[in-house]
Amino acid sequence: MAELVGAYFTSHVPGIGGAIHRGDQETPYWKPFFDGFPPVREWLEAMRPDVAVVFSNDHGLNFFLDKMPTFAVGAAAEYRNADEGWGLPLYKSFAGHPALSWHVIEQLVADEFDPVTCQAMLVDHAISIPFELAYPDAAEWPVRLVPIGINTVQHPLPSARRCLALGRSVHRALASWPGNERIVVIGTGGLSHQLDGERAGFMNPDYDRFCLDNLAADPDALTRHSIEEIVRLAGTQGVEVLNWIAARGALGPAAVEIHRNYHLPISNTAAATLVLEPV
Amino acid sequence: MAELVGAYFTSHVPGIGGAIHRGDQETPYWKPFFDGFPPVREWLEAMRPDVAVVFSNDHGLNFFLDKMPTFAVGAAAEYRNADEGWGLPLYKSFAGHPALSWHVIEQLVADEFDPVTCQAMLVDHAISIPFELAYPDAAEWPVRLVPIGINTVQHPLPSARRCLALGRSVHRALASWPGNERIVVIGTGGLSHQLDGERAGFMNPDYDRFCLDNLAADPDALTRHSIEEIVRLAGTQGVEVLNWIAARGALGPAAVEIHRNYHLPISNTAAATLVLEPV
Amino acid sequence: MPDTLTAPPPTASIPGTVLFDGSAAQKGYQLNAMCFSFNERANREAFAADEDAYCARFSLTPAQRKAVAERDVLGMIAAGGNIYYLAKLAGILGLGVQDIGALQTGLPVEGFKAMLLAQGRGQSYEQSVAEARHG
Amino acid sequence: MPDTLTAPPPTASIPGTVLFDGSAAQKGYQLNAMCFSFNERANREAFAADEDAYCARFSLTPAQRKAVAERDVLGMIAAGGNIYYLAKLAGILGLGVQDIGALQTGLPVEGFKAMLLAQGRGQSYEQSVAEARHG
Ligand SMILES: [Fe+3]
Ligand SMILES: [Fe+3]
Repeated sequence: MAELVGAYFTSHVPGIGGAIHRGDQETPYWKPFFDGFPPVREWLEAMRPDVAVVFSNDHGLNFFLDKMPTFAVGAAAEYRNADEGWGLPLYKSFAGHPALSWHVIEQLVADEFDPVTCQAMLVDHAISIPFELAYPDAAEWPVRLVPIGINTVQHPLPSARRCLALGRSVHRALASWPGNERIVVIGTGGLSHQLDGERAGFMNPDYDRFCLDNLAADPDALTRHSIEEIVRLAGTQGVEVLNWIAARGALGPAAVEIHRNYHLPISNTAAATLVLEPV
Repeated sequence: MAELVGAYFTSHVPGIGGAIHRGDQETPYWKPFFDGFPPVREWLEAMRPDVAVVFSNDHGLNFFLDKMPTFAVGAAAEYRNADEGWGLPLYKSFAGHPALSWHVIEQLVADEFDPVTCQAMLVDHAISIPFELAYPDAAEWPVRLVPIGINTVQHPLPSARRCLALGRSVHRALASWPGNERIVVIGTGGLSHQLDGERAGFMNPDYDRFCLDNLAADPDALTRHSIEEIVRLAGTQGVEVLNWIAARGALGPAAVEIHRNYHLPISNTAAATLVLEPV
Repeated sequence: MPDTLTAPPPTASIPGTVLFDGSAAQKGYQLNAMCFSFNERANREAFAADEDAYCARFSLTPAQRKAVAERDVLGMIAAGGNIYYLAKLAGILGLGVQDIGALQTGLPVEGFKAMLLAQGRGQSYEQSVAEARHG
Repeated sequence: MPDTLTAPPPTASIPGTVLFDGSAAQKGYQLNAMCFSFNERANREAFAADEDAYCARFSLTPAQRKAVAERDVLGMIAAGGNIYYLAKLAGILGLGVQDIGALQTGLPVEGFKAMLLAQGRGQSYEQSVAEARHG
């Protein structure tokens, strides 16, 4: 029987990759953020997951507006990072887990979700950076990947309620998976930030705290806000919290907080890191 | 206020295009099929729709297995046909109706559907042939197009129940559309046929009659069969009846049959033509 | 409800039928990718000009390459081919849906067509196949 | 629940914020398509070599072309630009997210950064912006 060891959540600001590249982890600006990760690493070392089911959003690398999915599930044998437009060094590739991906897809469709199934998929910094943070010394990633993309780019976005339900359907798939893998669920992005418009630079620690305080014990609380309300409260890119909400759903009914870090600003973003375990 | 004038359903076998091209309509093989269309044309002439919401499935022109949608909604200003691999003459292009497309997309996402939104989309014979049949003398199509694609290619397919619900959500969108268009709903494909496997050539008039007899008055009857059961009853490509089921949902709660034709074989397919009106 | 509507449990397999599911989609990716490429004329011509080279370009598996070389439609399906994509290859090979039907059922093309027409006269599929097969 | 969680009715617009919805997606298609193309280095170089020609290749609207020419980020957004795609253009122009923030808020870059840091010290967004704007 597969074991769901827990869930790890983190912001995925591209600048984090630059800070890692430059070795800025101990500088005053970055230290409060990077100090959130030794506990994550110790937890992962103890839990030794070998599969990661990752909820994130594409940043204009894999999908364009010609064909924009609401939910996209990867079912590839390999996922490569690629140039996102900035010519930066590429992140390491991921091995996939197609059999588990298809098992998740079967469950989602049975539960009346309408995913796009992706036998070929690129992954961007939203997936790579959480792994760079979690496994800083890895020559290759110690987990195989099942990536699940959520549209946070083009409205209408799926509601928080829909994303939580998506995650819960994924949980049913993981709970019925006959393999003996150790599975970690990951949600990336957020928390509050806004890059575009005259309100650029907006952050909202009150809303972020509301999310962090409720995610483990009462994730349904996060579904009381409509997408428009989340944009107002969290910023235009703060809607990436949808990835967290879906990942929380995938963790299962009851969860307890193991570790939390929260610091702002990192770049234009209120950055949070969280580890939950199922109970 | 927009008016939903009714729904038109037809098979879309590629060979129909060849028969039209050759002028075979009156030959003994094709006549029983083409004889089903004068009543459709008269009905359309009386109803004068100027928008068509068309449910069909892609045949490997617009989508590949790298990124395969469950439901795809076109939101383009224009839809071109393209070479489907056989080098045949191209069918006429369609003007789109992006505003109505986005209105439909908003409703679908509000109703917890997870569409892929396509601001660029090619259309194949599954859309073109029903128009060639309905408007044989048109220099250009007299309607603007809102195309909705349903995955009938790669399992898991959405259930019949899910497709009917999709159509009903589209109906809600059409009912709330503030424009003054006259809208026809179209479902294409089927009925029973199987192109692949040792059972190639399988047709099932009993199941087709069951569908045709229930579509107007009790479309929920068609949702009692699982996808696997539909494949068994209707053949591997007979699952294209999902397009009919969704279109029936889009027509609204109550409907009455205006016209029906049924003939087999057309190529390997049991071909059906149906017109329903809302009541 | 007529007998033909009584469906057995969904776990039972359907005779003579392969569902193109995730497992098939995974197995057949290269073959279907090659067939998808045939939407472009230049690719069809490249295939026709050098079939071996074109199949190699798409990294067909040995089973896929063999099935294509032998025009073995059931073999292509067993190797993960999907009929919506294979139909494009069939076009290049000059095969229509009834030729493909004949190849898969083992009937001569005229026999396959007669089997379809027999269903049109109200005979069951099973009966029509049996007649086409044994006269 | 703190005050900042009391959201007004969803029909109310959000100050300083444009939702990238279907209407924007339609309006901005060409501009975003150009930005999407910048995932490839050769395209970035082509833009840098001849900005006019590259914008023409993507049929930018006059409003889009003007906003790009003037490095007017708010203008790009008003013309349908989406920040996830615009970020790639910003990279070519040597602008980071804080430069873009400064351009959009009308603050000097150092002021924009100070505004972010002030929020980090527990000041509200509104207060931090007001301070950055008026000293
Ligand atoms: Fe992000
Ligand atoms: Fe078809």
